[in-house]
Amino acid sequence: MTQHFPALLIIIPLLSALLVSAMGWIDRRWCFPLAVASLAGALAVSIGLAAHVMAAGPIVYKMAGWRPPIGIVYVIDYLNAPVLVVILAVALLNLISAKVWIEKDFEDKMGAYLGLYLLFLSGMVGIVATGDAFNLYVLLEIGSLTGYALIGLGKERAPLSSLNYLFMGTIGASFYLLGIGYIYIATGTLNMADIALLVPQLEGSGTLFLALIICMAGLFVKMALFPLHGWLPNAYSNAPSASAGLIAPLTTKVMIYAMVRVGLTVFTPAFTFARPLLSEAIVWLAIAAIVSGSLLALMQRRLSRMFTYIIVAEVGYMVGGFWLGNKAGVTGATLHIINDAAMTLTLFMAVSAIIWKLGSDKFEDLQGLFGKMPFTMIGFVIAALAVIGIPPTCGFFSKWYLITGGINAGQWGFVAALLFSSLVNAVLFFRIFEIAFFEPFAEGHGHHDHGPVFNEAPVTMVAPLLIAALSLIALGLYTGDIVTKLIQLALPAGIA
Amino acid sequence: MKFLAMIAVVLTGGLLIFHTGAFPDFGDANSPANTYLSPYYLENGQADTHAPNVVTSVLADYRGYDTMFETTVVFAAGLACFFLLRRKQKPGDTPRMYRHLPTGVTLHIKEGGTLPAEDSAVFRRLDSEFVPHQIIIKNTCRIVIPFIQIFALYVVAHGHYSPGGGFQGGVLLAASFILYAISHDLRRAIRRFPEKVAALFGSMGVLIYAGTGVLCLLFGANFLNYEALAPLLGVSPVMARSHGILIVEIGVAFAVMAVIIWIYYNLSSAGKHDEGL
Amino acid sequence: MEMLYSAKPLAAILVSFFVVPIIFSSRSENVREAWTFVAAILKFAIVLSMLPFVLKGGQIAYTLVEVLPGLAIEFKVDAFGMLFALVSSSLWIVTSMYSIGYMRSLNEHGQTRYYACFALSLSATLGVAFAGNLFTLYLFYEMLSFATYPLVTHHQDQEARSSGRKYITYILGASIGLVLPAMLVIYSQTGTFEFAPQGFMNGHFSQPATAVLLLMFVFGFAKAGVMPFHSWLPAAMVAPTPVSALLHAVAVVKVGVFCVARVITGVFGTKMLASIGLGTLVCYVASFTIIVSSMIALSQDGLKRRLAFSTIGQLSYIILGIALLSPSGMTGGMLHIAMHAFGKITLFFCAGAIFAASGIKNVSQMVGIGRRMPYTMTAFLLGSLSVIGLPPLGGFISKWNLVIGTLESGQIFFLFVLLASSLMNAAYFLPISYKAFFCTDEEAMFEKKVDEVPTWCLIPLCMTATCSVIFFFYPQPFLQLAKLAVATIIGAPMP
Amino acid sequence: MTLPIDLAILTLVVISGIGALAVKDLLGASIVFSAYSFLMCLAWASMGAVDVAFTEAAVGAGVSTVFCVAAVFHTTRRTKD
Amino acid sequence: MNDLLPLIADKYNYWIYIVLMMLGLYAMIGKNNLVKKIIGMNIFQTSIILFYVSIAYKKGGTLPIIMGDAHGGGHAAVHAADYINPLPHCLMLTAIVVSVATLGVALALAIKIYRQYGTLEEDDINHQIRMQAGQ
Repeated sequence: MTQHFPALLIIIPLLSALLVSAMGWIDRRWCFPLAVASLAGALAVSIGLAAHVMAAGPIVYKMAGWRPPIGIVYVIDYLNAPVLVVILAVALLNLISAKVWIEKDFEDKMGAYLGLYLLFLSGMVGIVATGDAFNLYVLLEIGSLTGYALIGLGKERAPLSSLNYLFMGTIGASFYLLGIGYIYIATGTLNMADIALLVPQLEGSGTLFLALIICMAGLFVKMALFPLHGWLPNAYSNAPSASAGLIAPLTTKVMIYAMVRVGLTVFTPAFTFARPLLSEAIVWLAIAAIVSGSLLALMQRRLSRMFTYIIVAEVGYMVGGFWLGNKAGVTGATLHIINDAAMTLTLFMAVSAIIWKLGSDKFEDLQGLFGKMPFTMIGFVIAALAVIGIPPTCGFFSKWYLITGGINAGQWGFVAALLFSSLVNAVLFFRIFEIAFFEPFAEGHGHHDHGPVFNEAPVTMVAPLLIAALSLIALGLYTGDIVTKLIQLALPAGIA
Repeated sequence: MKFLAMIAVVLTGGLLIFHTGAFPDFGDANSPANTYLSPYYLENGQADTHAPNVVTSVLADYRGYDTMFETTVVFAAGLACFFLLRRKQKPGDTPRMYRHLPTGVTLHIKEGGTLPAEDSAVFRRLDSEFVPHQIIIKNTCRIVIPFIQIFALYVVAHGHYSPGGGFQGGVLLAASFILYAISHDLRRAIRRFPEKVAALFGSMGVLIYAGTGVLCLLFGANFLNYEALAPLLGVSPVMARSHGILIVEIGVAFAVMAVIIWIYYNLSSAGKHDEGL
Repeated sequence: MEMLYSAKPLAAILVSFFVVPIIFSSRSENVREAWTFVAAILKFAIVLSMLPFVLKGGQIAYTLVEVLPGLAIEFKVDAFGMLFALVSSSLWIVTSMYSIGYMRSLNEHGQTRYYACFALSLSATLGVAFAGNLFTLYLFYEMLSFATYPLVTHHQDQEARSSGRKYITYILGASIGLVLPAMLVIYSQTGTFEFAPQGFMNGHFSQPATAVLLLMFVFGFAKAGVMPFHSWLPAAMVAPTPVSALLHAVAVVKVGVFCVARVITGVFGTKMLASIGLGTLVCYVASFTIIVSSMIALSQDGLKRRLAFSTIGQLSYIILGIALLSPSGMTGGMLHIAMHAFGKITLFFCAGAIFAASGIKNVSQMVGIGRRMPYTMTAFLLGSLSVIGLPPLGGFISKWNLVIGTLESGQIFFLFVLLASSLMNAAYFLPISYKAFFCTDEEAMFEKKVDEVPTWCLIPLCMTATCSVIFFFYPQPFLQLAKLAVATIIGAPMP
Repeated sequence: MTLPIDLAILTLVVISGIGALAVKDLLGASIVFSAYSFLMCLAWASMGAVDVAFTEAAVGAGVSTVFCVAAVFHTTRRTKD
Repeated sequence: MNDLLPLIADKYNYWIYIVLMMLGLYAMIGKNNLVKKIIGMNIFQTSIILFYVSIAYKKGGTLPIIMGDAHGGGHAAVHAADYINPLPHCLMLTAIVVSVATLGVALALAIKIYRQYGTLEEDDINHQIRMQAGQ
C-alpha cells in the first residue's frame, strides 16, 4: 500500500471534503468528527511518506499510470516530505482549536465550511506534492478559491478584503499560468523534472528567462512580497478566527515552497541564479519587505494585524534567503517554511483563544492576560520567542541559516535587515507582554492578592496551542535531523 | 491610481510585446511546443484510449488528474457561493407580492403580515418585479428546454468522437434549468431541483470521478488508471480506458450541472432563494 | 585530562526547572517554600558531588542534543564553570532563606511567580556555568534574560514597568544586536563553537576584525555591565531586594562577566589575544568602567543604587583580571567572582534588611542605624571590607591576585586603576558603617533599642558575612578551582 | 484566405473588450462582455480549438453572462466608470 | 499589403493577447467599480487562454480529432504535424472552468459587499470605512 501513499495523501482530504459537505445536508453532527478523522489519517499518511522518503529516497507516483512527461506525476522527495507533514499537522491542530468557533460562527453552514476547509487543504497538499507545473496551477486555484470563501465570511471588512485578495490572487495565479505557457513554448513540456532536463540546453533562451520572471512575479503576488503585499494584512486580520489560523500559516508558506520548487527543480539553480542582477534585485526587495513589514507591525494596535505584518516580514526572510542562491540561504529559506508555518499557527491559535475569551484582540484589552489565561500565554510566549529568534526555539535556527547565508554571500544588507527585524520583533512582543503582565497597575506596593481572575479558554483550544508551542521547541532541537536528513539532500548539486 | 496602473500596464505590456519577437511564429508546426510532447498524444491517443478526439483523451485520461481538480474547482466555487451568500429567512421578513387568482387582484403584503399558505390554490406568489405577459417566453422555453437537454446528453456521451464532453454537457444541462428558472420563476425551479439535491449532486459528481480513481486504486493499479477496471467492465484494457473516460465525464456532467445551477440560485436571489431574475 | 560523561550537569540544571510546576501547583506557602529549599539543596548537592572529580583536574561532559553539526546543546563542567556553579548554587540556598523572611515581612504579592522565576533563573545560571560551547552559553544567557524579567518587574507598577523596559532593552538588544552577529560571523568562518583551552579562532580573522568581534562580545553581554551598557543595572534595582541580591550581585551580572571571560579564554584564546595585544584594549575599556562607576557610586544616596554602581565597577575588575591575560590576573578575576559574590550579597541582604525593618532606602537617613540593627550593620561592615579588598576578608585574596596580575603582565597603569578604585570603594562604603555606629546622639536618627529584622533575614546575612571572613583564611575550593582553570588555559601543569 | 478573418475577429475582440470596460452601465457592460466572449470563442474556433471554443461559448458567453446579470440585478446598474 | 499581412499575422495573436491582458490588468488595478474589475479579471484570464490556443495552432493543421478508422484500426497513419496540438486545448479547458468559478465567487463577494455598503464603487466604500474608523 505504501506505493499508493502519494495518491492517498490528497484523496483522503478530497473525498472527505465531498462527504463532509454532503453530510452537512444530512446530519451535521458527523461533519466535525469526519473532518478530524480524515485529517488525522492524511497526517498519518504524510508521516509514513516522510519516513519512507528518509529510508528509501524519493517516490514518483504516476497518476493514471502514465509515464512522466505524458501523464501527471506526484513526487515526494526530501524537499516536500517535511512540508507535507507540517501542512497537515497545522490543519489538524487548527481544526481542533477552531472547533468552538466553527460551532458558534457557522452553525448552519458547518458542512460547507468544513468542506471548504478540507478542499483548501487538499489544494495546499497538492501544490506541495505535485510534479507537474500545470497541475500546480489547478491546485493553486483550488487553494485560493476556497481561501477567498474562508476569509469572506469574517468580521467587518472581510468581504472587501477577500475580494481584493481574489483580484490579487487571480493576477498572481494567472501570471504563473502565463509563465508556464512561456515554459511550454520554449520546451514543449509541463513536467517539472522534464523541464529541468531541457533547461540546460536552453541556457541563453530569452523566452525561458522571461518565463522565470513571470512565474516568480506571479508567485510573489501570491505570497505577498513587498511591494505587492497590500492585500495580505486586511485579508488575514479580518478573516474569521477559525480560518485565520489555517490560511495565515499555510498560504504564504506554500507559495514560498512553490517558489523554491520552481526555482530549484523546474528551472535549475544554474539557470535561476545565473543572473546576479535579478537575484540582487529580489534580495533587495526582500530586505525592503523585512524592514517595512517590521516597521508597519510596530504601528499596529491589534494583535492579529500586527501578526499579519510580521508575516510580510517573514516572507522577506524566505524570499531573500532563497535568492541569496547559496546553500545556507536556500536551506534557511526551506527550513523557515516549516518553522514559520508552525510559529504563525501558534500565534494565530493564541489570538483565536484570546478573542474567544475577551472578544477583542486590541492591545488595550489585553491587560492582566497572564493571570487570566496563563496557558494560552505560555503558548503565546513560546511562539513569540520563536519569532524573535531565541534558542532553542525553531525560529533561531532558520534565522541562523539565513544569516549565515547572508554572510557567505556577502549580502550585508540582508544580514542587517534580519537582525533589525529580530530586534523589532522583540520590541513588538515585549510591548504586549508588558501590557499583559502589568496592567492594571498595582496600587502602591502590591498588597493585593486579588489579581486578574483565572478565565482560560476551553481545552480544545488550549491543548492544540500547547502542542504547537512545544513543537516549536521540538522543531528547534531536531533542526539538525531535518536539515541533514532531508533538506540538504533535496538541494540540487548546482548550489554551492 | 489610474495613472500608476497605466504606467505599470504599459511597462509590462511593452516588455512582453518586445519579447514576442523571440517566439516561434504563429502557426509554426516546428516549435518545441508542437514537436516535443504533443505528437505522442496525437499518435497514440486513439490506440491508448480508443477516443478519436485527442482533447478528450488527454483531458480525461492522460491528464485526468487535472480534470478531477477542475471539477473540484467548480464544486468549490459552488460551495463558496453558498457559504458566502446563503441566508435563511423566515417567511414574512420581506414584503411579498401575491396574486389572488380568482379576482386577478395583486396583493402586496408588508413585513410581518399574514401570508397565504404555501400550497394555496387561490393565491400565487409573484416576483416583485414581475413581467405581466410572458406567455410567449414561457411557452417557447417549454418547447426548447427538452431539446437543449437532449443535445446536452449527446454532448456528454459523444465527447469521445466530437468536441464536447462532460463539462460542456453539464453546462448545457445547467443552462436549460437556468432558462426554466428565468422564464418561470426561481421558486418553481427550486421546487423541481431543490438546493439540497443540487448540493448533493455536486458532491456526488466529483465523488464519481474520484471514486473511479479510488476504485482503480482498490484494483491495485495507480490512481485513475482505468485499465484496472477492465475485469470489472469485462472489456479489454484499452476499452476500459474508453469506458473510464465516459464514466468520469458523466461524473463531471453531474457535478457541473448541479453546481452551476446552485451558483445561479445563490447569485440570482442574493442567497435568499426567494425571488430570482 | 580526565573526561567523564555523565548527565549530572543536566540534572543540576533541571532540578530547579522541574520544581517550577510544583511551585505553581502547591497550595500553601509553606509547601511552596519547602520545595524551593528542597530544590536548592538538591542542586547544591549535585554540584558538590561533581566537585571532587573536577578538583582532581577532570572534566564532566554531557551532550543533550546536537541540533546542527557543531551546534549542539552540550555541557562541560570544568574548573571555571564549577567555581561559578558552586557560588551560585550555594547562594541560592541562602537567598531562598532570606527571601522567605523578606517577602513575608513585606507581604509582597505574586510570591508564587516569584519563587518559580527564581528557580528558573537558577537553571539558566547553571546552564551558563556548565555550557560546553558558545551556542549553549548564548541559549542559557537568553533564557536568563527572560526568566529574570518578571523578577525585576515584580512590583508591577509604573516604575517597575519602565525599569523592566530598560532592562530588557539593554540586555536583549545588546545580545541580539551584537553577540548574535558576532557568533554568526565566527561560526561562518570557523564552523565550530566548541570552547577550547586556547580558543578556536586562531588564524581565521585579521586583527581589526578580531578587535571588533571581541568588543561586540564584551559589550554585547550587557549583563556584564561594561559602560556604556551599564545603566540597566541601577534601573533594575526596583526589584525586591533578594532579587537584587542574588541576580544583580550574583547570578545575572556574574553570568555576564562569566560569559565574557569564557569568550576571551575559550573562543579567542589568551595566547592569540596576547600576541596581537587585544587584551589591553579590553583592559582599558574595563578600567574606564571601574573608575567612572566608582565615581558615580560616590555621588549616590540611595543605598541600593550605590551598591549597583559599586557592582558595575567590581564586575569590570573581573573582566580586567581576565583581560590582563597573565596567570595571576586571571586567577584573581575568577576568584573575584566568588569573593565579590559573597561580599556583595551580604551588602544587598543588609540593604534589604534595613528596608524591611525601617523602610529606609537612602544612605543619608542611616545615621546611627547601627544602634538599632547592630548585627546587620556589622555584617554590612564585613561585606564592605571584603568588597574594598582589605584583609582579613575574602575580597583581599582576589584583589591581591589581581594586583600581582598587573605586575606580572607589566601593565603598571592598571595597578593604579585598581588602587584608585579601591580607595574610592572605601570612600563610598566606609562612611556608611562609620555613621551607622559612630555618631553623636544628636545626629542619630534611631533610638538605641535593638530592633532587628526577622531571623529568617538575619541568619543568611550573617552566614554570608562569616563566609567572607572564612574565605580569607581558607579560600578553598575556590582558589584551587581558579588555579586549575588558569592552568588549563595557559597549558601549565596541574597545581 | 482565412487569415484576414482571424485578424478581423481578434481586432473585434479587442474592441468589444474595451467596450465592456468603457460602458457606463453595468448591465450593458455584462452584455458587451458576453459579446466579447462570443467573439473570442469564434477566434478560437477559427484556430482549431473547437473544444475550447465550445466551452467558452457555453461558459463565457452563456453562464458567465447570466451570473453577471444576476449580480448586477441584485446590486446596481449605475457606475461612475 | 500582401507582404505586410503575413508579417503581422506571424505575431498578431501574441500582440493581441498582450493587449487584452494589459486591458484586463489595467481594469483590475485602475477601475473603480467592482463589477468592472471583475469583468477586467475575466478579460485578463481569457487573454492567457488566447495565448495558449495560439501556441497550439499549426498552419495547415486540422482539428485534433483523429479521422481514421473509428474502431481502433489506424495506428500507423497518424502524422502529428497534420493535427493541431491538443495539449494546450486540454489545459485551457481547465483554465476556462477556473475562470468561471472565480467569476462566481467574485460576484458572490460583490453582492455581499453591496449588501454591506450599498455601493460597488471602491472609493465610496473606502470613504465609508474611513468614516467608521474615524468615529
